[in-house]
Amino acid sequence: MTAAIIVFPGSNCDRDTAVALEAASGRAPRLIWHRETALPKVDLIVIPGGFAYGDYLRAGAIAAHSPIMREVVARAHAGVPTLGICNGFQVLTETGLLPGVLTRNASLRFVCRDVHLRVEQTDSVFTCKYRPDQVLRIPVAHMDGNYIADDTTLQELEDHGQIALRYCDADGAATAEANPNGAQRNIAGLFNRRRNVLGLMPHPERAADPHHGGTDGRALFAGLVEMIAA
Amino acid sequence: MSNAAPRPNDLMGLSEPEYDTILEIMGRPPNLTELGIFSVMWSEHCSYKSSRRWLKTLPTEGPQVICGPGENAGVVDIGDGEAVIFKIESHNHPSFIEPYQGAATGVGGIMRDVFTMGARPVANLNALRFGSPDHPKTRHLVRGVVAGIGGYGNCIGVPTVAGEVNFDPAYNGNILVNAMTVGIAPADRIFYSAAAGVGLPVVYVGSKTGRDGIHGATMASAEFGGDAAEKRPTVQVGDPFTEKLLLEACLELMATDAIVAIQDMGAAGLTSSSVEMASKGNVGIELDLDRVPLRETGMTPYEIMLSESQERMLMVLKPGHEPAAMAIFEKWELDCAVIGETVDHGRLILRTAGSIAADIPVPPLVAAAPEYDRPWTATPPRPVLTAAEVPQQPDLGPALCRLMACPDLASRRWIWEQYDHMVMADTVQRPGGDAGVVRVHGSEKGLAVTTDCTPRYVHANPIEGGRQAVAEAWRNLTAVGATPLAITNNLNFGNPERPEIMGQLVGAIQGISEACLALDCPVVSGNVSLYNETEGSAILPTPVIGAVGLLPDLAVTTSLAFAANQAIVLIGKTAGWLGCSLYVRESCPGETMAPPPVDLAAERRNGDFVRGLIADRQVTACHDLADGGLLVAVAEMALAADIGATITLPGDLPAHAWLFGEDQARYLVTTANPADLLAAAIQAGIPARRIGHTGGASLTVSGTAPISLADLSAAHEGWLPAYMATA
Amino acid sequence: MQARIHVTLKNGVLDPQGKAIHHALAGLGFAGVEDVRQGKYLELELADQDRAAAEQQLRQMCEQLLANTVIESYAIELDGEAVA
Amino acid sequence: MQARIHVTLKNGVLDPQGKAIHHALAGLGFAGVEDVRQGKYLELELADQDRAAAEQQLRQMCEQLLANTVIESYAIELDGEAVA
Ligand SMILES: Nc1ncnc2c1ncn2[C@@H]1O[C@H](COP(=O)(O)OP(=O)(O)O)[C@@H](O)[C@H]1O
Ligand SMILES: [Mg+2]
Repeated sequence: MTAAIIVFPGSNCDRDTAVALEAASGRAPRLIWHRETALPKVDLIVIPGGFAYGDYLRAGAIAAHSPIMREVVARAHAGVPTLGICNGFQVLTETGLLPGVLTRNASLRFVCRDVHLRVEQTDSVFTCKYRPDQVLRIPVAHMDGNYIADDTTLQELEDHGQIALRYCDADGAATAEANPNGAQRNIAGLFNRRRNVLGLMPHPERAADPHHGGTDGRALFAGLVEMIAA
Repeated sequence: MSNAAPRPNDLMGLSEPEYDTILEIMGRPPNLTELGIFSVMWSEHCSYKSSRRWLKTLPTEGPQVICGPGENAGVVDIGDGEAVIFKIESHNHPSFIEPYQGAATGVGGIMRDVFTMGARPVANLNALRFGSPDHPKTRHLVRGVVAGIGGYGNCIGVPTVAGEVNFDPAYNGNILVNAMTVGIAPADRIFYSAAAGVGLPVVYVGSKTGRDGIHGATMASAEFGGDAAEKRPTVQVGDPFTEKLLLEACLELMATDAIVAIQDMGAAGLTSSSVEMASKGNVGIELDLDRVPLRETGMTPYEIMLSESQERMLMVLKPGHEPAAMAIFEKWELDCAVIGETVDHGRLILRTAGSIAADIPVPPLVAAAPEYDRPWTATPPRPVLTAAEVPQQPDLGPALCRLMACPDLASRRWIWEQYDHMVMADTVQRPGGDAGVVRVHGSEKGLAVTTDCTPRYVHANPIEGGRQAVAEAWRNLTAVGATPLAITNNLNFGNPERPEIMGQLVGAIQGISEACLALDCPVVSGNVSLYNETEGSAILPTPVIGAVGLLPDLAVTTSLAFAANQAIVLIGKTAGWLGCSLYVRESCPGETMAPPPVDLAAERRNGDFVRGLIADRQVTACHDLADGGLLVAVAEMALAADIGATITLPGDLPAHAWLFGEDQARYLVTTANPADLLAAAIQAGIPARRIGHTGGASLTVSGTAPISLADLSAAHEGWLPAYMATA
Repeated sequence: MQARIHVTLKNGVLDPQGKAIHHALAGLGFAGVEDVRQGKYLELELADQDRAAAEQQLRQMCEQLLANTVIESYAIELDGEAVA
Repeated sequence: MQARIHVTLKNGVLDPQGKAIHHALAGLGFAGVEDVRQGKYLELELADQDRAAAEQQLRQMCEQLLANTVIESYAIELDGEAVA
């Protein structure tokens, strides 16, 4: 599998994500600087976490207009698997590849901790290695993870199985207490209609090594490698 | 002497004799810009004039030390061709005036100190002291400082993995915000600040210069009067995004062969960075101020030289490397300019609009900086408090819950969850244990990091308190299995012109020195923050120790979380010392008497023994004993795992002295094999005693009612969020 | 030319920041505050140019970058006058 | 009564957000933008009351909470009219 990781000024999980991808695939991903206008032929595009352009104005807003993003959007439309983690998710909503908006956490504070996630949809290149309703423990670390969309959009997301992951408690119940940021319907991860684009707030690359204290994120990368090779 | 010219009314914080020295050096009255340069260079903050003669007494050497105090940060060998680079720094006054920006720029400043030496920062820590929770400003300050530290560190992408927080009315008008950064660099590619060589280009890179924080260095050395509000416009705003670009650009340039010397622009900005590079390199520097990237119009040479605008670096390059450097800076979208060159005449010459704005000989500007032997008086010893003088609390459960919920012991989760403590994906022990542990990227080695100080001990007895701060830091590293390497320190004290304050400083330094020698842990960097007073009332003396240790193999590390069905063994001698303990402070207000004595030889023996047990995989959990004593340590270990314990009382000590005494040099360990462990202790001559076992959902002290972990957890986790939620 | 841009949340979109400020004001004892909404405010200094062109440009800036029109609306003033 | 409050950075205080937005606008091809400053904008709905009292209260709110007067200034409008 050949993967490209898009690097903006202010990205800070590019290396972490590269490490997790390399561990899963045996191949170091290519880091693509945001000023590039062309992408090499790749099997996977990843927009990593961080604070692209300081998240000034709105999280992900300025990055969404970086030169490389025109190409990323085109590839995603053409069906290339595209993964946005945390800040990457914010960038994907700002480009319109995913619907809705990620706004300031309801607590108005940055939140960094483990959360539980329920796998809602396993029929995708990203989630194929998980079981339906499997409960994962993966960290979040963000200031703007509060997902908002209008009711029509939310209903469409539900109807088309586009909700990938929801915040839940250790037993899999999607309760308000288990929601770290106030996201509507406890949405933690979202697909586009075609399910080749996934945005998620939690950081699977921080739950990919026994030293992380958990490895529940690993299957996401392993699944991608398997599906793309197939 | 050239006293003919009238003296300026405003000596910018310099004394009359200091001004006379300047006249002698210059052979004429200095102009405003020159006086400003002397003023910041000779401020307490930059010149250490009150503390220098005492700092010289600190032990700074060891086979592991690559570079001790004197550069931007200390450098220590960690093997395999790598070095750890670290330092701590205060941003107390700015954080009191504007907590968010003050704390944020404190983090930014200390990170620059570390990456200017070639290291990629891998961990941040913060040591915080706030006023009484009841004080009307405290909540606002806590909220702002924590948000500011997180705001900066999270954005730049360096995990904040450890720290400490205390509350005491002595900090009501003068909080402490000390930030520490730890970085890793190739041991053969460390960058220093000596600009050796003439005719070399001097390059400015980073944010443009504005009128931010002019005279911040002198402000950091001034006592707060009632007019603190007037000093407001000097506050700087941090831009972590630009710092991230500066970090990446510097590391990228450092991978080439272009840099001769590099120095961040911190306190006293362009002045101290250029003077330091020239002085260390035994050269002069000429700067063309018209080429400095400016954010505002009409800035004077004085303002340009004294500006403390953040996120800026000054470097001296090898000739011909400018284009390559500029290409890197352009890629990272940073402002940059060649603003001058090194010269052989040993002077700092500043030009603007074709004329000379300042001309100062560098060697005396640095060497003639004042150094004082300030009068000091030793802190009088306090009487010892006996256990018999301290009433027993009738109910153990409520007493323990109160203690676990007191501001100095309550969980800091509300704070560290606002810090990204996992970015870089190398965090192995998160905040909440004895030390933060980060993996050395790409290896199976780890670095353990901690900050510690118990100001109430230092206040009661500066020498014991200084020893204790080092000993506790050393213990915290030991408790995760790490070998302590070296320390950095931040000496936060009141007005050194008062002999009793100076006595605290002298005593604490003596204690620190003794402990460093006994524990083989040299000082490699540090910072001094004096004049922490408001209207004549000083803070508690707070010599914060930041320590770094090495874990050769991450597979053999411990945490404080209990495992089930293990024996609990107490290592170290318990005399039941209640003086200065939190138990006494929380249960019977009044004079708390003498703090626990620190037996450095016992610290060394017990710690080395515990580290050996961890290395031999004989223990399943480990925690050092500190604030609150034995029962608090047991409770912390239980809460970390949600596994209870049963503890026995000894016959030879009153229960409260046994459970809450704060005797030093002690650890709790758990093991499946207590007989072996106790035998090994006897063999080694280490006091060790089996005190109970783990299991269940409550904490039981024999003969008393069980305390439910749920209640303990609610008390411990509840205080800070509830406090911060009140308007 | 000076442009002033107000970016505000659309009606019905939850405003946690506004709510928190409202709550804090009440905590400080300010009675009679019925609602608080927080928005963004931008001041742009533009090179002198044709007013119609400037207006057109400002609208594009808002649509493309300055506002997220999924949840935000914007209002533009140019040299003190509202732009339709 | 409706109050509008603008909170802006004082002159000379660094505005990293404004700088980044400025840079982004240039990247999008918007020429002729000479400066961008970002501020905050608040709309407060107040219970009807004496105008002088409301003005006084709003000033206090700004001083105590809404503006960080160390680095920010504020301007208040009440029912569309500037408050001195
Ligand atoms: N300001 C802070 N930032 C990050 N972590 C903190 C902070 N304050 C406390 N902690 C963490 O909380 C835990 C308890 O702190 P403390 O009581 O000072 O520990 P110890 O007694 O072992 O020194 C430690 O893991 C420490 O790193
Ligand atoms: Mg400890």
